[in-house]
Amino acid sequence: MSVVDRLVDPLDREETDGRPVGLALLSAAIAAAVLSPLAWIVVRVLQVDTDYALSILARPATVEILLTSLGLVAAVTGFSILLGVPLAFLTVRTDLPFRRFWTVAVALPLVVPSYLGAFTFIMAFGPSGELADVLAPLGIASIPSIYGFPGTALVLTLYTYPYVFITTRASLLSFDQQLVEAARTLGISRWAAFKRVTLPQLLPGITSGALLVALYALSDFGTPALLRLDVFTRVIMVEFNTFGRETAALLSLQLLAITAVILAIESRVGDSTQGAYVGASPNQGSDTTVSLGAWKLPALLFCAVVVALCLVVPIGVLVLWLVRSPETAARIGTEFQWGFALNSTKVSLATALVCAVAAVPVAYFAARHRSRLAELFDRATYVGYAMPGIVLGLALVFFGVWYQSAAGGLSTDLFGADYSPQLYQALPLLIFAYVVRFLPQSVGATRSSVRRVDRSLTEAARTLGRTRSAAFRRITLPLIAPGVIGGAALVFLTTMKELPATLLLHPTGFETLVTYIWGLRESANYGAVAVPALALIVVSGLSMVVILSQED
Amino acid sequence: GSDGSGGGGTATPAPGSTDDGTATSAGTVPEPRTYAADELYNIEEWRGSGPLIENRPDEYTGISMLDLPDLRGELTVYLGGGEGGLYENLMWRIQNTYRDFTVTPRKASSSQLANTIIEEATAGSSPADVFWAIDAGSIGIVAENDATVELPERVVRSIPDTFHPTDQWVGTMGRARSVPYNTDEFSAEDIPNDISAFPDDDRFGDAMGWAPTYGAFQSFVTAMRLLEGEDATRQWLEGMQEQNTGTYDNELVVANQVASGELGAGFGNHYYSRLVREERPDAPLELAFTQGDAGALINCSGTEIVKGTDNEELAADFIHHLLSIEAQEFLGTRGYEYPLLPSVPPVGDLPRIDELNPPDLNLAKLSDLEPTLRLLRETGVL
Amino acid sequence: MSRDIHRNPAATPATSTAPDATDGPVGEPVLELDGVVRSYASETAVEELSLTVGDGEVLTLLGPSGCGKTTTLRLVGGLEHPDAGSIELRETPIADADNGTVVPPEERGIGLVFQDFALFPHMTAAENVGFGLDDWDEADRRERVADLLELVDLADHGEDYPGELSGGQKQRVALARSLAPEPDVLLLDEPLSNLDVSLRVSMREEIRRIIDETGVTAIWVTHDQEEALSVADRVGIMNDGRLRQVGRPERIFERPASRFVASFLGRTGFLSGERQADTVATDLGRIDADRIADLDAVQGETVDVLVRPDDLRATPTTEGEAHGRITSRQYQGPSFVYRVETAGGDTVHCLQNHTEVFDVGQPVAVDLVADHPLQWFPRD
Amino acid sequence: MSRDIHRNPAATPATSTAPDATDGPVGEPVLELDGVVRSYASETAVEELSLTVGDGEVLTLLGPSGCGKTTTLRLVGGLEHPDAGSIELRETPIADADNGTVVPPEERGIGLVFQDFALFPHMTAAENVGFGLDDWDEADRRERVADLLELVDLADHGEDYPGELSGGQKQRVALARSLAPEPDVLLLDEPLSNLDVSLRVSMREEIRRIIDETGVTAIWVTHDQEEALSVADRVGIMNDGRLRQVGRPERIFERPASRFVASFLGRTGFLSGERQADTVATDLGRIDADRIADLDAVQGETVDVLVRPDDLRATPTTEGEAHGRITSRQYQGPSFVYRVETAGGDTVHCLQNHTEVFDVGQPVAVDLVADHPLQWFPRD
Ligand SMILES: Nc1ncnc2c1ncn2[C@@H]1O[C@H](COP(=O)(O)OP(=O)(O)OP(=O)(O)O)[C@@H](O)[C@H]1O
Ligand SMILES: Nc1ncnc2c1ncn2[C@@H]1O[C@H](COP(=O)(O)OP(=O)(O)OP(=O)(O)O)[C@@H](O)[C@H]1O
Ligand SMILES: [Mg+2]
Ligand SMILES: [Mg+2]
Repeated sequence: MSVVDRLVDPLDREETDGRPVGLALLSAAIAAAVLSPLAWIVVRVLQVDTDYALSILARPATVEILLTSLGLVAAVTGFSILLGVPLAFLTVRTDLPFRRFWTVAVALPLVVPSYLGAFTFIMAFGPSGELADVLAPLGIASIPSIYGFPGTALVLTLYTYPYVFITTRASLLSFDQQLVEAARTLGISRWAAFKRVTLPQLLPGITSGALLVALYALSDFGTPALLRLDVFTRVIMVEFNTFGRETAALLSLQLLAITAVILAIESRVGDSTQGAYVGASPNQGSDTTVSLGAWKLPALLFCAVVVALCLVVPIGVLVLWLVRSPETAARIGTEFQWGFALNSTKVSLATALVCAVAAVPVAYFAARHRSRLAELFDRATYVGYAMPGIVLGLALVFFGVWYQSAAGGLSTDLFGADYSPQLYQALPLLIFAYVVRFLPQSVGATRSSVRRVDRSLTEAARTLGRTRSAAFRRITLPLIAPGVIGGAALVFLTTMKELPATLLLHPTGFETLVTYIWGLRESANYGAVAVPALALIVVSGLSMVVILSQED
Repeated sequence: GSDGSGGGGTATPAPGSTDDGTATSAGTVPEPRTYAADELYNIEEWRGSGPLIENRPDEYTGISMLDLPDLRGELTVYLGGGEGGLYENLMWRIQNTYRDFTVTPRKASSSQLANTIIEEATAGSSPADVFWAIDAGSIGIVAENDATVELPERVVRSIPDTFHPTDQWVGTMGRARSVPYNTDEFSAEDIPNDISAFPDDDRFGDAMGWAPTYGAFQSFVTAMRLLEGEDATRQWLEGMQEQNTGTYDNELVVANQVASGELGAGFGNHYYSRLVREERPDAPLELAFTQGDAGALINCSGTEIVKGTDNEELAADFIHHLLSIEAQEFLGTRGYEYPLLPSVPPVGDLPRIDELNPPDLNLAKLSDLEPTLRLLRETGVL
Repeated sequence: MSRDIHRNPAATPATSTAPDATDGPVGEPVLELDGVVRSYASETAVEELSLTVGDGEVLTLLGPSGCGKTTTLRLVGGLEHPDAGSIELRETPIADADNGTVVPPEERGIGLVFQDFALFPHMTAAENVGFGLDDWDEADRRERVADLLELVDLADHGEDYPGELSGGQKQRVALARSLAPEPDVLLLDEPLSNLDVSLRVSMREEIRRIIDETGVTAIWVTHDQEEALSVADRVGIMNDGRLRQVGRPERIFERPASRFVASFLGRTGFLSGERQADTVATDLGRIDADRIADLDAVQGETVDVLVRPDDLRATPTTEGEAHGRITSRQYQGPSFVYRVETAGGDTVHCLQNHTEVFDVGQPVAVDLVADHPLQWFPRD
Repeated sequence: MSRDIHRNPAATPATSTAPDATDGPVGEPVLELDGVVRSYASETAVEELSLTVGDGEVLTLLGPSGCGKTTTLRLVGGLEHPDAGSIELRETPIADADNGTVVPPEERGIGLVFQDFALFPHMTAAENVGFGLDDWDEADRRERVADLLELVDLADHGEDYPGELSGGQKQRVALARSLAPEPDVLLLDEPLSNLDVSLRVSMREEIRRIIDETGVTAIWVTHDQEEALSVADRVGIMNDGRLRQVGRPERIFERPASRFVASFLGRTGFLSGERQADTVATDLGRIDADRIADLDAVQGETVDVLVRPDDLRATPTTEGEAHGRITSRQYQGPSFVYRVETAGGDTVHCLQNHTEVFDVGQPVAVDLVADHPLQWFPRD
């Protein structure tokens, strides 16, 4: 009996009513673990004076910020769908020239941290930015301001739509093309067939990507801060900067309430029982690619514009900095070392691994045993994703220190010395923070791939003498592996980019690419920023290739 | 004791390497005195280079790193901000000076680290030995939350009282509020001496920029509130808004915008303009200072010893190093901040710190941010 | 194993459903279903089903589409759990709704050929077939897989993935896969439905041979009457989730317990007749009571007499002498089947040699040529 | 394009595959495939296939599993594109490998019943059926859907999702769905394979009726010989991606062009015989040359004479007088089929009445009772 067997067997043992108690308990434990930092928020909120709390929540500015935040979430999500779905369709189902190239290229913006994107956008398109410099001699005095709502929505969209792109792509790839064939032999045009057959099947994929986008837009701090839009995270940040930890906690709670609403909406739209179906024979050898015909050129142009905006702009600006920058190493604390990239990669890999392992039971339970409970656990994992990194970070600071002194004290009482393992400002806690934040990306990808495995396949395996766990290992696991790995790679990417929690929880002296970039932030030495930023993009880009190579 | 008095020579061995085995104790720290530049410890290396560094003094009063006790042991420093690595760079240099000294900096924004230290203190104790941050507010709030220990008098003795208003912390470098202006738009005389003149002057309509989310700006408003009262501050803020003052994220952007003519003038810390000048030497950018009001506030970066440290002595000595002539020269010549050691002048054509006319204000009070923020929000600036 | 299928062709009353000497399992009981019920939200798929299958026996299960055949197999295989009732395998309960006993599928030693194949899409045909042979050593496994692919005539397609196989090829892989580990009990859900006649005939003979050689017990769902009758030791007829009749093939065919069972095995016609003295009066004339099996209907009662196409022969005649007229003709190769509607409105079918070509509308006389007692049912 | 297929009905030797009087389409040609080829990476599924289907005609396509039937339908439906050759619908090219013409499936007006159903999983049965009725108005559509569900006997299951339907129910939904929009040309890929006999018979009659009423042209893949012969205007036999013979059912059955075609329609036996003067000498005795169709074999040549079960009748006899002995027996309800191995090693089948029960091993004399000329093939 292998380790997996031993793990899975007792977990998936079904009671007669068909509900696997072990699996449910494990899912519950994982959900509880990722929700645990919420306790800190509650404790802090309880310290807030009630009148003051009410006055904060009710003040007109709060309402306005709420509306702005929701508007931003709606706009970014909507535009991401408008970008992501057609791009996914173009790269999967049509004869777009250089499809492989475009697939990678349009997914790559995900590797650019949105704050970096925003920053380079300001540099390029802001007043007196590079573009303005180019246009000024042409007599174009002003370009629309990059600041404010439109700019924020644009930048966030450009750097989050790949979530929708990737999840939609996965659904499209596993979608049984025979259904479209059936529709078309019934005289339904290609477009109508797309609307009536493909789209409903893709909906779960699209919404799971859209959910990630929505929650990202809600919880992102860097972009709205740089582009000067007052949203929740920015207000929370201000509270933190002014030592209003309790107020910040209160606002965070409000943010999480919005998250809950978004989650509820998503489960209504995206989780219909009929969705996420995949036929026995996805992509049966036949050639069902859509010929673009006269649309080939506009389609190419579309892809090119997106890629130009998302990739060429930031990379161009970074390279420009690199070549232009004077040698002013004196202002840099530490020289750039490739060890930083290695550190980033190590923690990100570890996080990806943990997420992949933790996501499987939650996703499997949610996909196979459709019940309120399963759905609750599944959704619970999303809460951490919308928790601002700084709130989460401080919560874990508190728990980490508290554990350290409690365990240390106990150990000293018992053994006369502190033998408790280092947790605070050690990698496990940092990785845990990442898992809390990014688990849903893994859960989502895994869940939809589990759903795509026809139940009768595991049944067949079992009638051939395989235990539940062996069937899981031999049939389910290989079939969901692309989803699991794809999800893990997403986690890897976002972990590479994560800043606030990293700053709070990294082991002292453990420098990563983002902490290093952050350290340079004020130096105005953009050339120095360019190296780690490009390193970040390259390393993450490689993992994007991993994600996409899972597809075939 | 490091008595490597052969300073100035390029081959001067580091103080730690001439270890004579007699551990330095607080009692043996010599009094501050006046050093000739070449008595100091490799001053040319500490000093920056370039045209701005031409007229450095020949002698300094204070205490040289050579006369400070050797540092031995390990120190964790929470570094808030850090001027793009400059503070960190200084710590590396100090570490490299001694054989058995390791400093481990932990960098984040100053408020974030202040929050962290407070949380850590609440939950048990902090791993930090020293907190060094770029704004007095964050330093002050940690002290107020009873998370620091008193600094020895010998360490802080050369720093003017303004920059160590309590025993709990000491300032390291000064940063003056200023008005960067575009010389194509304004001449030096055009810029008022009085901060309260800006809202009433039509010339500043649609021409000014500020960065209200930036800590230094908020400190400036806090100062105004403390000096002029809440109502006057509110009026001033509202007046500036009526002037259609542009909002930016940080003051480097403001300075850049001024330099490129996007803005006529702005509010910002003085060194941002210097940084812009460094990048764009020909930019039509100059600095003006108001007199005796909040607009002329000199805030400071500061440092303190975190309560619960096992290395209190070492921490104090380390802080003492930050206040040495060499360190002050290092930070001053490379980051354009104001050295707080009065004998170390600021770089280039900046007015000396005692030529500025800052308001009379206890900097520790700058941590009273709450009412400022309320005000900023109520007026819609934030 | 020898099957003597002609034991006792006589005595049972036609309408009885009681079990009977010839209806029981052939060997020792191996599998026993007792009062098994399985309901879905919208309907009950299997209702109070009791069934015993003997050792080494092949039971074919017939029934209209949607009657619960697949569900029955899934219950036996352990893929569904009964809502009521129990299932025993070799006297050990493997599922019991009363005390919650559930033996998981992999411990039942039961093989199942899925109606929709359920091939593993990420494995080649050969890997699919070898899937159940985990504990075999490599060489044996390879040999076994090769043998089975040979058996199902797919030696050339071992390296193909399911997506590259035709419908019938997939079905054969599914069949080979379930045969490979030599299960004790084999459940076959329409295992040959996608195959052409000659392959179907040869495959069923092969399967039957394997079953006989290895002493496997099998339940074989089929909708092919010829398959059901020719391959089975016993035949079970299901309808609406219930087992209507189970018994030896010839018994089911010749002495169906109900009109439903009768009409289910091949084309049937019913002649309505009235019992008169020693005869039954029908549209085709009087039939002697002794040509009708166990006729105990009383004088004047209306009965329906079962007549199959081969019991009747039509001859063209004049309008006046005709019993009815031809309403349709169907070519079947060696023969035609004509549908004749009698004057009284009964519909019967006549099997004619392919040389006897009549037109639709032709008045015909119909003769009863049956050489066996005819089955009858009370009119309901 | 008109092909005069009625030229010269006489002279063709039995082994010829040339078209012949009775092999052409019944009506005006509607669909023409010309030299169509479709290859997959590993093999050629359809090879040089030419075929003409006439207006309102039903062509059934038979062939062994994997011979390319499904691929042919997919080519006609526009779901695959030919690698060579062309397809014309009503004289308009809809696919032509030479000039790249491709009319998309939705513009061809061709309905297709998929072998594995391809139901839309997110729609109920009723929604599936109504899917192609987009441009109908709501009331008409509802009525049409209700009618079709009624037709396929699923009126109760309209609200069920495919996941809740049994195999046969799914197949019927697929059938109803393709019938709903009344396509011009209907392609049916084993549309009844999962249905029980009685449903299959009634469904095929229904479909045939609809086809006749609406004048639809249909290609109907089936592996059921009875279905193929009874429902078809013409039958096509495929093998290995090629069309081997196409013609009227009775012609295919009685005058198969090759041993393959013959062996594909029902159980066949071949008697090897030697041409001698006016007879052919076989293991069953001499057969008069005039009982054999178009026998132009020369003296001494060895021929194989096709005999079907109903052409032969076995009688138990003594070892000495026997032609062979029974090697297997198969019950088929009204009859038994016995396999007889002759002394010379030929295998033939005899169809006997179910009352004639012989044991395996019984020596039998076999009489030729055929009332039609026997087909022969040169020995190869
Ligand atoms: N998952 C399900 N949910 C609801 N109803 C179901 C489900 N599975 C089967 N049924 C219903 O149960 C009945 C029996 O189904 P089952 O699959 O056992 O039929 P079957 O005898 O195998 O039919 P077929 O010959 O068509 O395959 C059918 O009416 C079907 O609609
Ligand atoms: N996508 C594919 N890739 C490779 N080979 C294929 C593919 N689809 C079909 N084939 C092969 O082409 C041949 C013809 O397949 P097709 O599905 O047309 O057969 P068929 O006549 O419909 O058989 P069946 O009666 O079993 O359904 C088969 O040998 C099959 O293995
Ligand atoms: Mg079934
Ligand atoms: Mg097929």
